[in-house]
Amino acid sequence: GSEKPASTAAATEQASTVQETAKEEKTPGEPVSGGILTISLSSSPKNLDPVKYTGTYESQIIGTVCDTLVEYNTELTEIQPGLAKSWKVSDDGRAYTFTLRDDVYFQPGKFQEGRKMTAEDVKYSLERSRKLSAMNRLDMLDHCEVVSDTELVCYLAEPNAVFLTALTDAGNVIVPKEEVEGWGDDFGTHLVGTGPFALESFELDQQAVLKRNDKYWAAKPYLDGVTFKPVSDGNQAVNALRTGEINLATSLSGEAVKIAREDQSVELMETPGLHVAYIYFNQKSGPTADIKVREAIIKAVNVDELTAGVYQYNEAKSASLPLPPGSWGYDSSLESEKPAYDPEGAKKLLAEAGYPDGFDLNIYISNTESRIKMATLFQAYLKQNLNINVNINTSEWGAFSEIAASGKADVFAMSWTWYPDPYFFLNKLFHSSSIGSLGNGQGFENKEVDQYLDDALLTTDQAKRAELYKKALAVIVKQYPGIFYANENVNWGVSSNVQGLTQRADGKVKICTPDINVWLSK
Amino acid sequence: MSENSIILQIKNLSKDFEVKGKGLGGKKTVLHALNDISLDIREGEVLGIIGESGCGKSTLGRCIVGLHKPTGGDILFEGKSILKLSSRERFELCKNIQMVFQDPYSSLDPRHTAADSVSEPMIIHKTVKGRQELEKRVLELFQQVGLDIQHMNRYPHEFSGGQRQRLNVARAISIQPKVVVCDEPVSALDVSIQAQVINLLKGLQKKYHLTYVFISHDLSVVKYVSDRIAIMYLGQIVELCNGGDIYKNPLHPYTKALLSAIPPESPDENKERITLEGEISSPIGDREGCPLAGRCPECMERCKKEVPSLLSYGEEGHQVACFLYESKIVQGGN
Amino acid sequence: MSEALLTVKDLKTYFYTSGGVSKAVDGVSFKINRGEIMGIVGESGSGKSVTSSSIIRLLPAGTGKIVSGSIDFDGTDVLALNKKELLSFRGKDVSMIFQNPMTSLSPVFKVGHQMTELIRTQQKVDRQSAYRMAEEALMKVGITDARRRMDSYPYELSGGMCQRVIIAMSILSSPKMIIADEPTTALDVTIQAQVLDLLKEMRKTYQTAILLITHNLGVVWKMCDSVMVMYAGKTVEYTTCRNLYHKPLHPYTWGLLDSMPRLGSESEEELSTIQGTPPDLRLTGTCCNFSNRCPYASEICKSVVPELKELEPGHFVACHRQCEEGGLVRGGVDQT
Amino acid sequence: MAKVLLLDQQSQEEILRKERKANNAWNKLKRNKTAVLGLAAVCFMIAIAVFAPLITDGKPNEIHPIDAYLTFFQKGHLLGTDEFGRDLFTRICYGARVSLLVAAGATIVGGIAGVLLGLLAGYMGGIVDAVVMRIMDGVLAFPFILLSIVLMTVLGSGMTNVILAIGIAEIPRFARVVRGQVLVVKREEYCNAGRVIGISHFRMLFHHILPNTISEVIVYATLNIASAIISESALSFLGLGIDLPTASWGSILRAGRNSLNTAPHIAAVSGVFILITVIGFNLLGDGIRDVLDPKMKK
Amino acid sequence: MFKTILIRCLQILPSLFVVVTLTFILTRMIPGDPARAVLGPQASVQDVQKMRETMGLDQPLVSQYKDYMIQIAKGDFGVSYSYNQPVLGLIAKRIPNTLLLALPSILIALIAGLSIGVTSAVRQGTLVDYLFMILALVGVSMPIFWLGLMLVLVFSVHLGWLPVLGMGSMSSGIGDVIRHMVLPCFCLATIPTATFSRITRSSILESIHGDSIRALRARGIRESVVIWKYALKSALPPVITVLGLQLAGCFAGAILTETIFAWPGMGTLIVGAIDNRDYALIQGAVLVIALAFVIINMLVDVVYMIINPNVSYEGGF
Ligand SMILES: Nc1ncnc2c1ncn2[C@@H]1O[C@H](COP(=O)(O)OP(=O)(O)OP(=O)(O)O)[C@@H](O)[C@H]1O
Ligand SMILES: Nc1ncnc2c1ncn2[C@@H]1O[C@H](COP(=O)(O)OP(=O)(O)OP(=O)(O)O)[C@@H](O)[C@H]1O
Ligand SMILES: [Mg+2]
Ligand SMILES: [Mg+2]
Repeated sequence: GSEKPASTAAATEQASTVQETAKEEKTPGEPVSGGILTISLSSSPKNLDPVKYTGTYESQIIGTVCDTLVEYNTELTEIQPGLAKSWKVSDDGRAYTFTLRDDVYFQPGKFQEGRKMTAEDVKYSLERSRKLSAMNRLDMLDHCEVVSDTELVCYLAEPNAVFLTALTDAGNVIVPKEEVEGWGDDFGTHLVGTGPFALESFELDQQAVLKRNDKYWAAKPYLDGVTFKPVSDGNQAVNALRTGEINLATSLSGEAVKIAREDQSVELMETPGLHVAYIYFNQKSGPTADIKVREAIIKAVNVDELTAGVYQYNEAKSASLPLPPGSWGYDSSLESEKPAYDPEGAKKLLAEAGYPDGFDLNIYISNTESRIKMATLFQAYLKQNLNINVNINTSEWGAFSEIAASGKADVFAMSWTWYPDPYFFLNKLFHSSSIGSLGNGQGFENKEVDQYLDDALLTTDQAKRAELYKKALAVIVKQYPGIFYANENVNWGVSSNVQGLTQRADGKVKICTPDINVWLSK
Repeated sequence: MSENSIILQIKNLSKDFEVKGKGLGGKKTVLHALNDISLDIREGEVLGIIGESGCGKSTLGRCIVGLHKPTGGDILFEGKSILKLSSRERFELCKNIQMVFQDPYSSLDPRHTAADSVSEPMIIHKTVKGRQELEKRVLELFQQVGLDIQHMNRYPHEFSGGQRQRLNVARAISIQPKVVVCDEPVSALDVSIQAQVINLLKGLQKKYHLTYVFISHDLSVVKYVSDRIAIMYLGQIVELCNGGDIYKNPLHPYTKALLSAIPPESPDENKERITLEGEISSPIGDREGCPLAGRCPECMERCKKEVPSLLSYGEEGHQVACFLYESKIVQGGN
Repeated sequence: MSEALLTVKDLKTYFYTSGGVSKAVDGVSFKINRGEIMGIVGESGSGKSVTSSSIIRLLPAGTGKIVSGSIDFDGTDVLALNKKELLSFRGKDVSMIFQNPMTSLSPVFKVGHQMTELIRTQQKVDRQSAYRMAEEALMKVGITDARRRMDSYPYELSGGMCQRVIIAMSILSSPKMIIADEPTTALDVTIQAQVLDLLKEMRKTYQTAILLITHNLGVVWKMCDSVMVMYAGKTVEYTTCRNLYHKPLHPYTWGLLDSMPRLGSESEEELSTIQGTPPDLRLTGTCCNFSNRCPYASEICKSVVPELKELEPGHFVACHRQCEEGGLVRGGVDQT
Repeated sequence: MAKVLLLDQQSQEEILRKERKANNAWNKLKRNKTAVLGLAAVCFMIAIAVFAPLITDGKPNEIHPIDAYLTFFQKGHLLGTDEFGRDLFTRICYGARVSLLVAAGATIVGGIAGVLLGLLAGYMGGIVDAVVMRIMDGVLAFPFILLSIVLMTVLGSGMTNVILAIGIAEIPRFARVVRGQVLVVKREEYCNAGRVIGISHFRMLFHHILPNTISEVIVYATLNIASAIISESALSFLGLGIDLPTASWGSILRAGRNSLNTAPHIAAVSGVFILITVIGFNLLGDGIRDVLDPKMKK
Repeated sequence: MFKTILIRCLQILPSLFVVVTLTFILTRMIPGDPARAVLGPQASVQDVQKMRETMGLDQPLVSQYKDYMIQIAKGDFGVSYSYNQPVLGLIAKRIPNTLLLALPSILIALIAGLSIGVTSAVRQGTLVDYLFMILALVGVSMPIFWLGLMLVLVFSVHLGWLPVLGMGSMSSGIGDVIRHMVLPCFCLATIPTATFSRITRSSILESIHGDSIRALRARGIRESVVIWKYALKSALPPVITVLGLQLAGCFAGAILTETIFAWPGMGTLIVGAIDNRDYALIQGAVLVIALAFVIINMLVDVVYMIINPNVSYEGGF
């Protein structure tokens, strides 16, 4: 999700795609076994059942306990094998044939003793997700067909370019049928998978304790175990890092970033995330339905300054487009299309639009810190440059999302993060079919854009798709749908004894993969 | 004492209270505060009521002025029942029956000045017109009860007990009632002040030809002010006689005991005490027989089962409720 | 009379309030012999209770202070006792009975518990025998079902019963003196008579002296050997009961006696009254305190404080006019 | 020195007058040292609220991002600045307006409704009493802060809504206090005296019962303002308070929380202001209680 | 006794009914769609619609209310949308955590408050009294969320003595949990301690000045017995009333403390449930808290009866 109610300003990151990643390799030493890595999560994991989980913080645990068929590589540039050694796509783009590894064993659980994983399990898991996932994480799948123990075919209802991307989601991990059915509703607290660590205990709101899976197919993890603890407040997470209560704090924001950066015993890891923070203008009603007003408002806001004011500790980059720069659909040539800061021009435009003396505007935001700061600054710019009185309406997420999705807000601000595939940004934010959902709560509707986006989904070739997305983007930008002001970083605080950790743009914590194996120095 | 017309007639009046038992959710029980009381009050007389604490004196007084709703029986004012009145008639009746309360300290609203308190009844009943007339009348009343203009704007806590009681009296007579119920008007006062208030009350009674129901537990006070005296015990009237008779010729064993318990009037006096053994029985719950049965030195078998009724005995107007005198009862009295 | 048990001389107890010094007790002298019952009468606020609490040095917390005077109890100077001695003085030598029986027992402990506690602070006995002693004491004051009563809370007892319990408690240590501060005011006439009888009996059996405070003259007539009349913090007259009744000397006493309606009196005549109100205790001390209400007041009354003089043997009075040549003869006090 | 004569009317009058003066609520309050201290604190806060435009530059919301997070006395900022470089002292002064207004408003809302309900329940008794008080009990069973949170969520942000939310949550408390008092007062003899005269229920309620319960109400209301200030701050602290960018002490505290390490003074200062004001109101309330309670007279 | 308690139990039913109804109304009045809250921001219009139907939110309110009442009457609190677990189980897991905070806090507060109160009362007007009472005043006036912040700042961040978050884990030993409890308990105990001190002081003072204590002194009972036995016991009723209120308050009032210290108790559960528009969970948790409130109040009454048998509880007749 892009912004969860209980999470702090740093929105949740889960993304994938080709992406320049700042890979921060630690001072190498001789890896040693042992130790427990304690990781803080921004919110309390509630349910670990892959088809029921809703937040990134849960996906971190699921992703450590379980594996997916395919994965994004560390740089998010391409999809690489996971449990599937290889795959083939049929010409019509509707059948995917996967060949599975045959050295994969489930972790032992109550209902099975650590048996081998087969194609049946994959079919079971994927079809379960297709059917039960409330989030519709695999709705393009039609059905699966087991060919042999190590081979199966997935059929899609129609060609869908993001199928593989969807498979990387923690919701589509492979789980053993016996355990799922044996535990029933309690599977959510007794997750079993094929990953490097097995869930030992899950104490709601307190911690999830994972211990090493010695039979892990990729490598033997150095760590004895991993513990996840919920810490909702970033500052507290950093404090806990400093006191040694935790080793790795995910999703730092605000002041916590600064402390992590300045504190000797803590290291700050930063990577530009797959994240866009934006202010949306209502396209259908109110003064902002007038494109001139929108342009004027954009011109009246000094985005660089705004971003610097909101993210006072450099925990984000100033942005211009509704797509993270790391996404392969990104087109830096369009950056210049965004109107530059020009208060005078803005005033003139507004006068042309018929509002020489300004007007009243309601901005809706959720009550998170970065949003409040942004709105305060936005309010000041508009008052100062355009004499527009901005009323800031803060409410907590539930009320905000209702208003934002309903299209009743003059202006609202939020952020969006998802997979690296542009589909998950552009289609969700600008396709007319998304009107009424939160993504397109502004009511953006453009036939041309719809066409490009539809075409891109049916095409399997990434280069062609990129082309289409860039065309769509060009049209979108000219409509001045909003101010896309920042890309937040993925910010982790790490205590200095953690070695071999790699940060990814999607914020996934990978502890043991064929390439990575985290260890703790003494 | 001239035979005057009956102004207030109490007929078989009884009053029960529901009381919660002690502690949490204690059982509800019935407290018989008044038991089948009949009494005639004549115009212009002072009827004294005396009895032990808790015997129902105040309850009777409060039933008369309408503060309690009787459970049974009737009260007639000038021949008309006052229990079944419309609220309008009830309001009108207030003009005729007033009350002076026992505790001078709590019966005045601490947030109203003396003048406010005294003028309130007149404002409510619109007996005077205009501010000026009201002020004149209030001053008049103040002077009548021995206060003057400087007291008018004071608050109750600035008065002494005796002065407060004067205010109470002034308030009660301000709308010229016919009947005033005085519920122990002097028992909270010091002896020296007590005399002043008693004098005041007597003076007013004479002056306006008022009818008093005068409640007290001090026999000498009651005797001093009253024309007739009713002696109550546990919700019942056990004896009713003319003022002088009670001392000269007490009949009921309780009356005798009461008289003997009263401290002597001089150090030389050596009273013989008639002791009533045992504690006063409780008015709570159902009771059989004469209320005094448990303590009476002359209790008979019969007393424990039947309730004696109040019947005339001997001289004019002397009534008693005791089986000892049943044979000597004058038939058809009263 | 026999030897004096308690001698109080010129006792002064003042309260230091924000509005000035309130001379609650301002020169009180009397003495009580063994086995004697002495009464103190006077209007409300005349300092009766303060006198009695001064004797056991238990003034209401706050601003009160015994300023001067002497209290001699059976040879000991009460004012010189230290804290520990005070405890045994209060418990064992003198015990006190207050006006309201219901509030002078702790409402939250059973009667028996309170009694045994008291016994065990006074004597070194074990719980059982203390309990037995308590039971006996209750029986002595005429409580028949003592055992059951011991097991009840004070609120379960009637007022008369409570007062009996308190009397029982006060005789537990066979004190030399009982101070009873309006012990029957809260009780009914019939119960009052019983309690008073009981007190009288106690005196007879234990030879206990009793200091009886009341404002009911009838009670005084019934109980007391001697009586002191207090007015505005001062002793105005102090003599035997009979003397006071037959030959009162102070005009205030006259007023007091005359304003009582009598059973025998004719209701046609007005009661005599004392006009006016008692003075503010912060203003007293410069003249005769009664001079503003006294129909016989002369110049001297309004400028000099009268001293307590023994006009006749055993008859003390504080009045200028009475001490004058000829004195006053009792007549009707001002009747208005 | 002329001797003071106890007999003469004048000196008696004199004393009475003196006493009346001394017992005058205001004079009694003045003599109560702690109450005076509380009153001083409260007055100080009210003063900075009222005179905010005079003692500050009058621009609590003007941002100067360059000057963010200054501490005490830096660049002429008495108490430093906040995350947008806004002068903290100015914001505290303007915040006082909001905090005090909300607290007073909520107390008035809760007070009026609660007093009326309490009067009604206590006076009418019986079924009315049962129904009203059961509902009040029900509301009371909600933890206070939770009820305010829910009400805020329902009503949305904004000053009026904060006043309403806190006020509504306070109704049952007022109702209870008043009802309890009414039950006592209505059985006072002077009410019976009124009944004997035949006065109407309305007059009884508003001429006799209400004036005699009002001192309890005033005491409770004063103490209640103290807790309402805390409630407002708590709500703002939880992000459910008044609209941005208006300052309230709670919202300043909330901002301070997010920069606890960088600029601890923001949280500290706003907290101290809340604390002092609350102490002030509590002291004042205690003082008023002492003054109005006849038992406590010295 | 048993019957008495039973009657009291029946008396709490109307209050609970009010609570349930009120919660139902209030939750439905909260803006925001539970379906959207569960599904997250990326949900499409159809997803939301589908979810609403699964949750039964498309039903008219009256029938929702009816269903809920029937459900509650059966003792079924429903299933939490956000946790996907039965509400009752969730609450059952949280209650011990809250109690772990609340009970020690109240206990400490009670002991400290009584001692301070009695000491102050006995030494009325002395320096000790003034000091204690100033402390108590500051205590009752303390915004605890601020206190919590300051405590964390000083003891955890600057001094590094105590951990800052969560409640630790029994698996790391009881000491770990206790270390985690220190700050929140301190926070939570502040107001009750101060309140107890004040109420004890004034109540003891009142009873010391009362007739029965004077009578005890007049009988020569030792001062310590007078104070610590008689005066204290007769001064207890108001303390117990406050104890009940504070305990009930603690149970839920831990909301702020729990939020600041990330303590997984009822407070954070409810706040989270409100954020997630988790109707069933809000209703369940509020009902449980309200139940605790009324039960505690009832216990207070019973304790009252034991301590002071002559107290009437009804406001009158
Ligand atoms: N409102 C009431 N509710 C219940 N019981 C009451 C009520 N008023 C009076 N009683 C009871 O009724 C009985 C008679 O009371 P009442 O006040 O009439 O006695 P009394 O003779 O006036 O006593 P006292 O001399 O003490 O004034 C008492 O037992 C009393 O407890
Ligand atoms: N704690 C106190 N502080 C100030 N003045 C007091 C205090 N206690 C008593 N007084 C004053 O002392 C005077 C004497 O009071 P005391 O109680 O002795 O009167 P009393 O004769 O016992 O009256 P009553 O008959 O009403 O009991 C009164 O005027 C009273 O105002
Ligand atoms: Mg009576
Ligand atoms: Mg006295």
